[in-house]
This record gives sequence, structure tokens and C-alpha cells, in this order.
Amino acid sequence: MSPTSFLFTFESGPDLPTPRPGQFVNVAVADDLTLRRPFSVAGIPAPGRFDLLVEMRGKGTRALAEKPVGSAVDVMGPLGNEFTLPDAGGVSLLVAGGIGGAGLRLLAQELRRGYHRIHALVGARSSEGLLNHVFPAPTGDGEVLLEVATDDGSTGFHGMVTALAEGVLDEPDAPSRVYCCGPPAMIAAIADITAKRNVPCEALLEEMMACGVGACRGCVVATRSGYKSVCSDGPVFDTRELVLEELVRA
Amino acid sequence: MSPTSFLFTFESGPDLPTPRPGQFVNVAVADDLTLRRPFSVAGIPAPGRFDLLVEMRGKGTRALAEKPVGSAVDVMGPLGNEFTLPDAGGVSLLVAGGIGGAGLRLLAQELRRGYHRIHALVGARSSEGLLNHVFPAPTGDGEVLLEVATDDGSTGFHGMVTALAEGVLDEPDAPSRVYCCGPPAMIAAIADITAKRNVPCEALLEEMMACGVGACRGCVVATRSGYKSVCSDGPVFDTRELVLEELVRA
Amino acid sequence: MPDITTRIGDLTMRSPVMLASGTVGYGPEYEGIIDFAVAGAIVTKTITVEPRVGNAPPRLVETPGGLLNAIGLENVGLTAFLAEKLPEAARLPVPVVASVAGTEPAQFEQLAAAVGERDEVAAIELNISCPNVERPRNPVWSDAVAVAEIVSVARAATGKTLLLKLSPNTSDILSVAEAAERAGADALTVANTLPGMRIDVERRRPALGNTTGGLSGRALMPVNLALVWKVAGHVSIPVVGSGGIGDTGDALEFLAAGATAVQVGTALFAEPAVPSQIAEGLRNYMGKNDVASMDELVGMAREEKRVCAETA
Amino acid sequence: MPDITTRIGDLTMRSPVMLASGTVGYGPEYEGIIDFAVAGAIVTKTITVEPRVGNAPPRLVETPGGLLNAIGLENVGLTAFLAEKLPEAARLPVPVVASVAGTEPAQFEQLAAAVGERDEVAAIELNISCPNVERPRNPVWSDAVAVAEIVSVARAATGKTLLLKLSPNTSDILSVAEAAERAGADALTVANTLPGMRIDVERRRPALGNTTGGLSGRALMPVNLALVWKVAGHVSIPVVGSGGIGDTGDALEFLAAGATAVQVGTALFAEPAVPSQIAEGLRNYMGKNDVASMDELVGMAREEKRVCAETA
Ligand SMILES: Cc1cc2nc3c(=O)[nH]c(=O)nc-3n(C[C@H](O)[C@H](O)[C@H](O)COP(=O)(O)OP(=O)(O)OC[C@H]3O[C@@H](n4cnc5c(N)ncnc54)[C@H](O)[C@@H]3O)c2cc1C
Ligand SMILES: Cc1cc2nc3c(=O)[nH]c(=O)nc-3n(C[C@H](O)[C@H](O)[C@H](O)COP(=O)(O)OP(=O)(O)OC[C@H]3O[C@@H](n4cnc5c(N)ncnc54)[C@H](O)[C@@H]3O)c2cc1C
Ligand SMILES: Cc1cc2nc3c(=O)[nH]c(=O)nc-3n(C[C@H](O)[C@H](O)[C@H](O)COP(=O)(O)O)c2cc1C
Ligand SMILES: Cc1cc2nc3c(=O)[nH]c(=O)nc-3n(C[C@H](O)[C@H](O)[C@H](O)COP(=O)(O)O)c2cc1C
Ligand code: FES
Ligand code: FES
Repeated sequence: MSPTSFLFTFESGPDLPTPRPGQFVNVAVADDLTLRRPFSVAGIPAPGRFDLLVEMRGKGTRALAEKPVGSAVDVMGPLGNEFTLPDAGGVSLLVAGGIGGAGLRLLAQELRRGYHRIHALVGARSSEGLLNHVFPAPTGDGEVLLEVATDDGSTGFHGMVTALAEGVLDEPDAPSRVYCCGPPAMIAAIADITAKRNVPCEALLEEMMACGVGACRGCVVATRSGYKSVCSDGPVFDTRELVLEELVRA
Repeated sequence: MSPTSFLFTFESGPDLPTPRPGQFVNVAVADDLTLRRPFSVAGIPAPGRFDLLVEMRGKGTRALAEKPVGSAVDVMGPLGNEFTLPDAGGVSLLVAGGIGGAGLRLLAQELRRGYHRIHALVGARSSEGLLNHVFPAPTGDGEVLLEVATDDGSTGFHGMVTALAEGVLDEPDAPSRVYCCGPPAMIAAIADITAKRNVPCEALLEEMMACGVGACRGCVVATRSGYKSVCSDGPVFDTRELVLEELVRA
Repeated sequence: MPDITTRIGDLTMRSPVMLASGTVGYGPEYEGIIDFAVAGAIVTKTITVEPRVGNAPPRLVETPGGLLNAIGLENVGLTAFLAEKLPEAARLPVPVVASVAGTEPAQFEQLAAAVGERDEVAAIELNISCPNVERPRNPVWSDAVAVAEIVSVARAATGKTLLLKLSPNTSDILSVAEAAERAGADALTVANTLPGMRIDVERRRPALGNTTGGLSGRALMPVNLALVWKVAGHVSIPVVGSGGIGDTGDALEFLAAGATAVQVGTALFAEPAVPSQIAEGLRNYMGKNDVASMDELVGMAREEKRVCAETA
Repeated sequence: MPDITTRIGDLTMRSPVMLASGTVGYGPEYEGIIDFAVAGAIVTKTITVEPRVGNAPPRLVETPGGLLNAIGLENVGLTAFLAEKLPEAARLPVPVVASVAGTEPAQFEQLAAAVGERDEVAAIELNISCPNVERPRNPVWSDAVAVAEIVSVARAATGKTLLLKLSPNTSDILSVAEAAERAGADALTVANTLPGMRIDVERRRPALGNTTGGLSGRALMPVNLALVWKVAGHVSIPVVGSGGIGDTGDALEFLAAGATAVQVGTALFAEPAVPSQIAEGLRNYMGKNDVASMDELVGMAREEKRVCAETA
């Protein structure tokens, strides 16, 4: 997908319930690692199958990337809550930073299945990291819009994707809801931008996980009602619930 | 080679000195294991190449067996001392228990290169474990003899290979020297049998190793002159030097 | 089929494989994932008198062969535990051992009395060894007198079977163990996590919000096994092994060292089937090696036992 | 190219990467395999007054992510060390730190005096923390008074730079560290191995001839890193990190925690090039991250330092 990220498709068999947008699976990537690794379900190419879109970050993601095609992989899930799908019309704004596109891809597909209008903003440090091609292709009729931003200006808007988002939200006919996934600083900025404009916003958060089911309290984030676990209370949170300073600090 | 053992051939390139019979290499078999694993050089099929004959015992040997053909493997060696080759005529008796055949295979090849007469005794629990086929094939003229023993009698002599050895050493025209490799109890028995008959005997010993070069003192065996390290003082020892009770106890 | 029923005081367990405190929450979180029916007992998350919010994230970081956690005893507190969590846990087909921690002896007394009163509680584990909270922490966990006081007051407060969970971070575990036995502990869990840390070099700060955490997982296994060996040779109450147990082989090592039962924690995260695998594995081992009973298995690597077996 | 020269007392090292005692013998065993010229110093195998034959085998057993050893300080003794081993070690292109251990203070005094006299010795490491010998062992290594006495007599016996190697197996490392500093140690090596064991289930006995051994390797890393963090925040003499350091990242964590130098031990067994890799890796890191000096690197994850950097 990019020089450092891979798309995997898994046959899950009939036992796995169909994952919903926002949900993740917890994957046993290597015998010598203590913990599984969580990845958002990034697509459902056919019933009984699902995609993961994985960026190589450390030992676990490298081990996953090195597995031969056809390997059996032990997967727990789908886990976690899901994005709230719009019940009315209007445009949904999707803001993805870096590998954050993985967390929004199934959502984008699902929104399109329901004929919702979407506007995707995809950011990265530079053009190689851009994951715009994992989103539905823009249509001429404005039903699907897609813009990209790079920090170094190598492709698209030169600057942060958050600046793009701010612009879009200030246009007439602005999106009526926002979904975002990416680095904490980006999420905090989007939370701030949407709060100021009173636009509902949901973010998919990432945290180190152990149990993945709410038992160990290892994956918490600070919310206005105390620490919540990303695995079982999340990974999708209403951004108005998050304590943004703590999100960025942690 | 058997249901649980494998023959690997390595390209060592020109840098590795040609291993001598009895020497071993210390192999980095897997990233997640703290130590390398030592294996006897079990043949030199061509210059710049060497064979290892490996029995699956635990994590390390399993990892080695699972490596795809053509993998680059980090090898230290050749290490250790070597068997004393006969300087006169007579028959050399080779006694191999189980995977012990690996430690004697290069010796057998080298003895045949020097036109020495050899008599190999190969033992195993049962026929599947027998490694007789790794030794030079017996010849009609008595230059190469080969007998097998199994504990369960499934092939060859029904009983211990040590009993075979005792018989051979009591025959007229008995071998003038003995080389052995196998479980500690077998080595102790052969040491005893040869000592009683005053036949010189060398054994190749196995011990857990860390450094492989005599630095850590982790791989010692008890000898009459104190603890000696298998990696640098051995792995080949004159059996008269060994403290047999300690060998069996450890 | 070999019988692996295991008894510790009044706690009777189908198998010697317990689920370690803090790794399975209050139980229901793992319903449908862990097969509770094969486990000996579940030890619920340590509760305190008041609810605790726990430490600032990040709370987890992996280490080679292990895991550091700094949860900081986040828990619902005694009242909610008794009202909500305990009845839920009791629905699971497994005995419940309630883990409790106080900041001082009087709180241990209060907690032991309150949970001890409840029928759903099969036994109580006193946790004096969490490295991620201020109290009780070192020097308490390495102070035989302080530990004896905690055990005494809890002992007086309840007739339920009492386990005390020791810390591996002490230079003299035997005097603590001995004091606990004398003060009335029915069993000793050996042991909790070891203080450790990692640094996030990129961000130039400790990887955990709490700076240090507790090391668990396979990396810890040889350390806690050595402690079980030591303690089991010294006290006459049962010892429960904890620390890095991930498969049948590990469990056998702890049992052979003298542990009456084992607790599985961190290994559950990667493989929730570990308790079933171990229970099954122990039965297989006993069958294949003519080990007739758990009595014969427990301590089988100890000189005393080996001598008995050889002269029998 | 960033300068990684490192000083500890009178010991000047080309790099902060030292080779840990007991893992490289007296040096020549690894000649042609380890590139000594990139290492800061070699710490030779701990020697005692009399030669020691060491413990009964097996002396090694692997653990998840680690290694247990029970060598038992096998060494040639003081006389042969001075006559044979030291001159050989001195031929290598690296400063020699002589590690010594006595059974009581008087022996430490004798050893420090004897090796301290020799020009080939750049510094002395007092080893009070080997878990595989009877003395000095716990309770000595966790007893501030006993440790202070050892350091004092060694200090009086030699003007050479003195490192003291602490044990991680103590509940109160700070008072030991403090006592050692006051008694005149120039630096503290934090830390040695942690007692541990494994059981050979098949043979129903401990895997090691000596029953227990010392845990080293990556499994130990987070434990000793936490101790370095603690000790470096408490004393003002340099701290040398030891425990499971296997790559540049590990070394950076120890340095960031406040260690002035690191020692590599167990990692050498699998990869003798680790010291070169780390020396190179540190230079790269400093270059890429605009870290101008070792001074800036050491302790960079500590609050004190971060605050300084931010207000600078
Ligand atoms: C709900 C959820 C969904 C996720 N979805 C995706 C996805 O679709 N695609 C994808 O590539 N990644 C996703 N991640 C992140 C992914 O889990 C981590 O990149 C992965 O665990 C790193 O493993 P590693 O062994 O390669 O890295 P490690 O060697 O363990 O660590 C490398 C770096 O990654 C950070 N890291 C490790 N684990 C996590 C984690 N769980 N969350 C965040 N950062 C972590 C570490 O702090 C460290 O800086 C998701 C995480 C969560 C919690
Ligand atoms: C000089 C020498 C030459 C050897 N030559 C051969 C050979 O040619 N072919 C071969 O198959 N094996 C040989 N071995 C033995 C081989 O090193 C071990 O079988 C191997 O290290 C086991 O690794 P593992 O990870 O699979 O086993 P582990 O999981 O580490 O252990 C499994 C079992 O093997 C035993 N074991 C582990 N390491 C050793 C060791 N170094 N020596 C003896 N027993 C050990 C353990 O005690 C344990 O019972 C040799 C050993 C030495 C010292
Ligand atoms: C995430 C986590 C939380 C824990 N919480 C507790 C706890 O609340 N009370 C307790 O006594 N032990 C707690 N522990 C320690 C475990 O119960 C266990 O003793 C320890 O982790 C060692 O065993 P293991 O390696 O099998 O996990 C916790 C461990 C982990 C990993
Ligand atoms: C085989 C072996 C022998 C050791 N011998 C000594 C010794 O003689 N003196 C000493 O101070 N430390 C000794 N150690 C401890 C190491 O110097 C080091 O402090 C410890 O192993 C932790 O670091 P590591 O994980 O990098 O090996 C030994 C370690 C090993 C593995
Ligand atoms: S990972 Fe255990 S509570 Fe979320
Ligand atoms: S393995 Fe280190 S001395 Fe032999």
C-alpha cells in the first residue's frame, strides 16, 4: 500500500461475526512476543473474509509482514465498539493521518454502501506515506470527495491535514459529522476544531493492549468520566468525551 | 535422515577454515534464543561446504529445521579440538548412539580417505532412529564393517550398542582404537569397556554452550585434571581422562 | 483419567490451574473466551476499600519475553465489588478467590471481613505485593513484622481460606514466608511481579506513565520458580506458583518445585486456552509417566521426595 | 563524527560499551572474534585469592529471553592471574578492568592492593553480587554496613578507580548504593544477575548442578534498567548499566536512564559484534538527533535533564 504498509486479506471462516466499522481484531503475530497486536478491520472484500492494513512499526508488524501467504494466523475478534453511522443525510468528513486510514477504510466502504456522501482528507508526512488509494475513488458528482495533504508538500496540500479539515468545515454545505483516526496530536486538533464548530466527531484511538476484552485495564485513555479502556469502551470515542491534554501527553 | 533428524549442507565460502573431524560450529538458529547451538561438522561434501546432521530436540533445532532452503545462517567455527587420527594400521571402531552418528560421520569419511579400516557400530532405540546410512557403506573385503543395534530389536542386534562393542573388542584381530559419540551412559560404558581392555578410546561430548570459545566456563565436564571445557579443551576427550560417574550424573 | 483435583485449605479446585489476579478482571470480561470450567479458581482483580482510578497511561509496555504493567490497582472498590462484580463472577462455573489490598492493616481487616462473609467467595488472597501503588509496598513486603500484622488481623476477621501473595522483590523472602505462616496464612502465592521499567528513547522519557511497572510473563519465570523452590522447602503450608507460566512444561516445573497449584496470568493475553491446555497436559503427563496423584507430582524434583520415591 | 569517549574516574574509554565480567574470560579467548578496539574496556573474569574450580555441571540453562548460569566463579586465582592472564589481557587493544571477589573484607583488601599495583589494570570492579558462590552473597549484598566495609578497605588499599558491582536481588538498593558512595567507590555497576532456576522435569531435578543460577540476558533488562534509573537519581558517582543489553536501543535506554557507560555480557554469546554495533549505533543516533555529547545523552530521559534542555 505504501513502502511501509501492507494489505492482508484473511479468510475468517464462518465462525467470526462480521466486523463492523471501527472494530478491531487482536492478532497473535509471533510466538516470542508476549502480547497480541490489535489492528482495525480495514475492509470486508467478501463474506467470511476481512482485510487488515498494517504499517510496519516494530517486531510484531514485521513478523506479520514476513509471514508467507497462506499462513494460519490466530485472531481474536471482532472486538470493541463501532462508529455511529449517520441516520440522516449530509456529508461525512473522514480525516485520516498516516496509517489512520486503516481505521477508516471499512467505515468509508460502509458509508458508500448506504449511499452516504463522504469527503475524505488523507494526510501523511510525505507522498510515500499517503494512503489515499485505500479510500473509495472520488466521483465526478461530488458524492465522494478526496483531498490529500503532506507535511513536506510532496503531494497535494502542503501542510497538516487538520488545516484542510478546518477549511472544509468552514465552507458552506459543511460536513455534518466527522470521523478521524491518526496520531494523538491530529485527533486532538480535530477534536478541537469540531468542538468549536459544534460538529459531532468520533475518533478511533490506539493504545497498547494486553487482554483486548476490558479485563486488564491496560489500554486506558482519559475521558471526562474517568479512564476508559480502548478495547472495550472504545476504540471509537466521541471526541467531546476525551481529555485532550492527556491524550497528547500519553 | 530419520523421522526426527535432518542433513543440512552449508556453503561456507572461502573464509571458513576446513573443519577437522570432531570439530563443531556454533550456529545462531533463531533471534529469540539467547544462545547459539553447537553442531558437529558431519561431512565436507565439497571444498567450501559442510554438512550438519541435526536431530530435532527443542526450540533451536526446530527453528533450524524450519528455515527455508537457501537461508543465510550465521555460523561461528570451526571450533574445538579434533579426533586423533591413527598413525598406524589396524581397525578403528566407531560407536555411535542415536544422533551421535553426526559426530563420527566426518571422522569415518576422513579415515576412509586415508584407507584406514573401520568398523562402525550404530545404535538407536528403534529402527527409525538408526543413522547407519550416514556412514560409509560396508565393503565385501572387510575394509568397512557396519553393524546396527536397536534397544527394541526392530533392526539388527537386539540390545545395546555397547554389548556389540564388547563383543567386537573381544574378537581376535580386535580394533586397535575406539571413537564414540552418543548419550553419556553409552560413553561411560564404552570408556569402561575399552579401559578394561586397554584400548585407546576418544569420545565426543555434548554440553550446553554459551561462548563456544573457552571464555565463560559454562560447558565443563569433570576430568581427572579438573573441569575442562567441552568447547575449547574438547569436544573430543580421551575417555581415560573423564570422571565417568560425574559424566553420567550431570 | 488422572485426578488433578487440588485442595488448598477449604478451597477445592478441579485443577491446580488458577487464573491470576488482575489478568482476568472480575471474570465476565473473559466469558466465552476462557473455559472457566477447567480452571481451579479465578482470582478476581485486587479490590481496595475505595474505588481506585489507577495510574496515568501508558500502562503497558512489552519487554523481551515479558510485559511491564502499571495499572495501579484500578478497581471498583469494595462496595461495588460486593454489590455487582462478585455476584457476576459467582455465575461462572469456577470458584472465586477474592483478592484484596489495603493501605494499612485495618483495611485488610475490613476487606477480609467483608468479602469473607460472602458465600460466593471460596478463598481470599491478600495482595501486599503490587509494585504499582504507594501502599503497601516495599519496605512492607520485605518486612516480616509488618506482613505478620496484616495476616493476623485478616486471619482474625474471617474463617475463609487465606492466601498471601508475596513479592519477588525482597532479599529475604523466607522470613516473610515464615512470619506469614505463623500469623495464620493458609497458603502463600509466590510471587507477584518484579519492579522494572523501559524508556521511550524517541520521546526521552519512561515508557510507562507511572515510570516503573511490574514485570510479568515468561521472562520472570525462572526468578519466581527459584522463590517457589525456596519457600516450599521452608514452610509447611501450600505454595501457589505464579510468574510466567505459559504451558504444561512451565506448570510442571512449578509443581515439581513444590507448588501445590499454579496461577496463569500474562499468558492468557496471547492464548486464552492456556488453562485448558495445561489441565489437559498435566493429565497426559501423569498418564504417560505413571504419576498416580497430584501428591506424587507436587515436589517431585525435590531431594526429600526423590529419596522417598527411591527407597519406597 | 560524534565523540563517545567516556570517563569513569581515571578510566578513559573510547566508547561507553564495556564487556561484562565472566562473559569474555580474560580476553584472549575472544581474540579475533570480538573487535576489542571499539570497546570501552574489558572487565576480566572475577578472580579470587585462591583458584576456584567452580560448580558442578550443568552450569548453563536457557530461559525465555534469558540465560541462567551457575559457573561459581571458576577462576585461576590471584597468583596465576597476575603472572599469566593479566599480561595476556593487557596485549589486547582495550583497557583492562580487573574484577575481584573475596569471601570477606580482608580478601577484598588483598585483591585490590595486588591488582591495583599493576600498570596493566586501568580500574578495579569489586564483585559482591555473584549469586553462585557462598560468600559474599545475600545478606551481604543487601547490607549497607557490610558493603561499606568492603569498599572502605579496598579504597584504602589502592588509588585505582574502583567500581562496585551491586546485586538486583535486594529490596533496598539505594542504601547500599549510598553506603558504597560514602565509603569511596568511584562508580557503581548496576547490576549483576538475579537468582533464578529451572527444573528438568524429565529427570525430576533442578536443571543446574548448583540448583539455582543467575539470570542474565534480555529477560533481565527491564529489572536492571529500573535499578539504574533509581540509583542514578540518588548518587552522584557514575553508574554503569548491566543487564540484558543487546543492541543500540537497549544501550540508549540505559544511558538515557542515567548510566554513564554500559556493559554487554550475554548478548556476546549470540553475536560477538554487538559492541561494535552499539558503538556505531550510538554515533549514528547522536548524529541524527543532534545530541552533541555523551554528557547530553546520559540521563536524557530524566526529568531534571529534560527540564534543563527545555529551559536552555
Ligand atoms: C484499536 C487499534 C487499532 C489499530 N489498527 C491498526 C491498523 O489498522 N493498522 C496498523 O498498522 N496499526 C494499527 N494499530 C496499531 C498497531 O496495533 C501497532 O502498530 C502494533 O501493535 C505495533 O506492533 P509492533 O510489534 O510492530 O510494534 P512494537 O515493537 O510493539 O512497538 C513499536 C512502536 O509502536 C507503538 N505501539 C505498539 N503497540 C501499539 C498499539 N497497540 N497502539 C499504538 N501504538 C503501539 C509502540 O509504542 C512503539 O513506539 C491499531 C491499534 C489499536 C489499539
Ligand atoms: C560439541 C557438540 C556437538 C554437537 N553435535 C550435534 C550434532 O551434530 N547433531 C545434533 O543434532 N546435535 C548435536 N549436538 C547437540 C545439540 O547442540 C543440541 O541438540 C541442541 O543444542 C538442542 O537445541 P534445542 O534448542 O533444539 O534444544 P533445547 O530446547 O535447548 O533443549 C532440548 C533438550 O536438549 C538438551 N540440550 C540443549 N542443548 C544441548 C547441547 N548443547 N548439548 C547437549 N544437549 C543439549 C537440553 O538439555 C534439553 O534437554 C552437539 C552438541 C555439542 C556440544
Ligand atoms: C495487567 C496485570 C495486572 C495485574 N494486576 C494484579 C492485581 O490486581 N493483583 C495482584 O495480586 N496481581 C496482579 N498482577 C500480577 C499477576 O496476578 C501475576 O502474579 C503476575 O503477573 C505474574 O504472573 P504471570 O507472569 O503469569 O502474569 C497483574 C499482572 C498483570 C500483567
Ligand atoms: C556465564 C556468565 C558468567 C558470569 N560471571 C561473572 C563474574 O565472574 N563476575 C561478575 O561480576 N559477573 C559475572 N556475570 C554477570 C555479568 O557480568 C553481567 O553483569 C550479567 O550477566 C548481566 O548482564 P548481561 O545480561 O549483559 O549478561 C556472569 C554472567 C554470565 C552469563
Ligand atoms: S487491553 Fe485489557 S482492558 Fe483493554
Ligand atoms: S561454552 Fe563458554 S567455555 Fe565452553
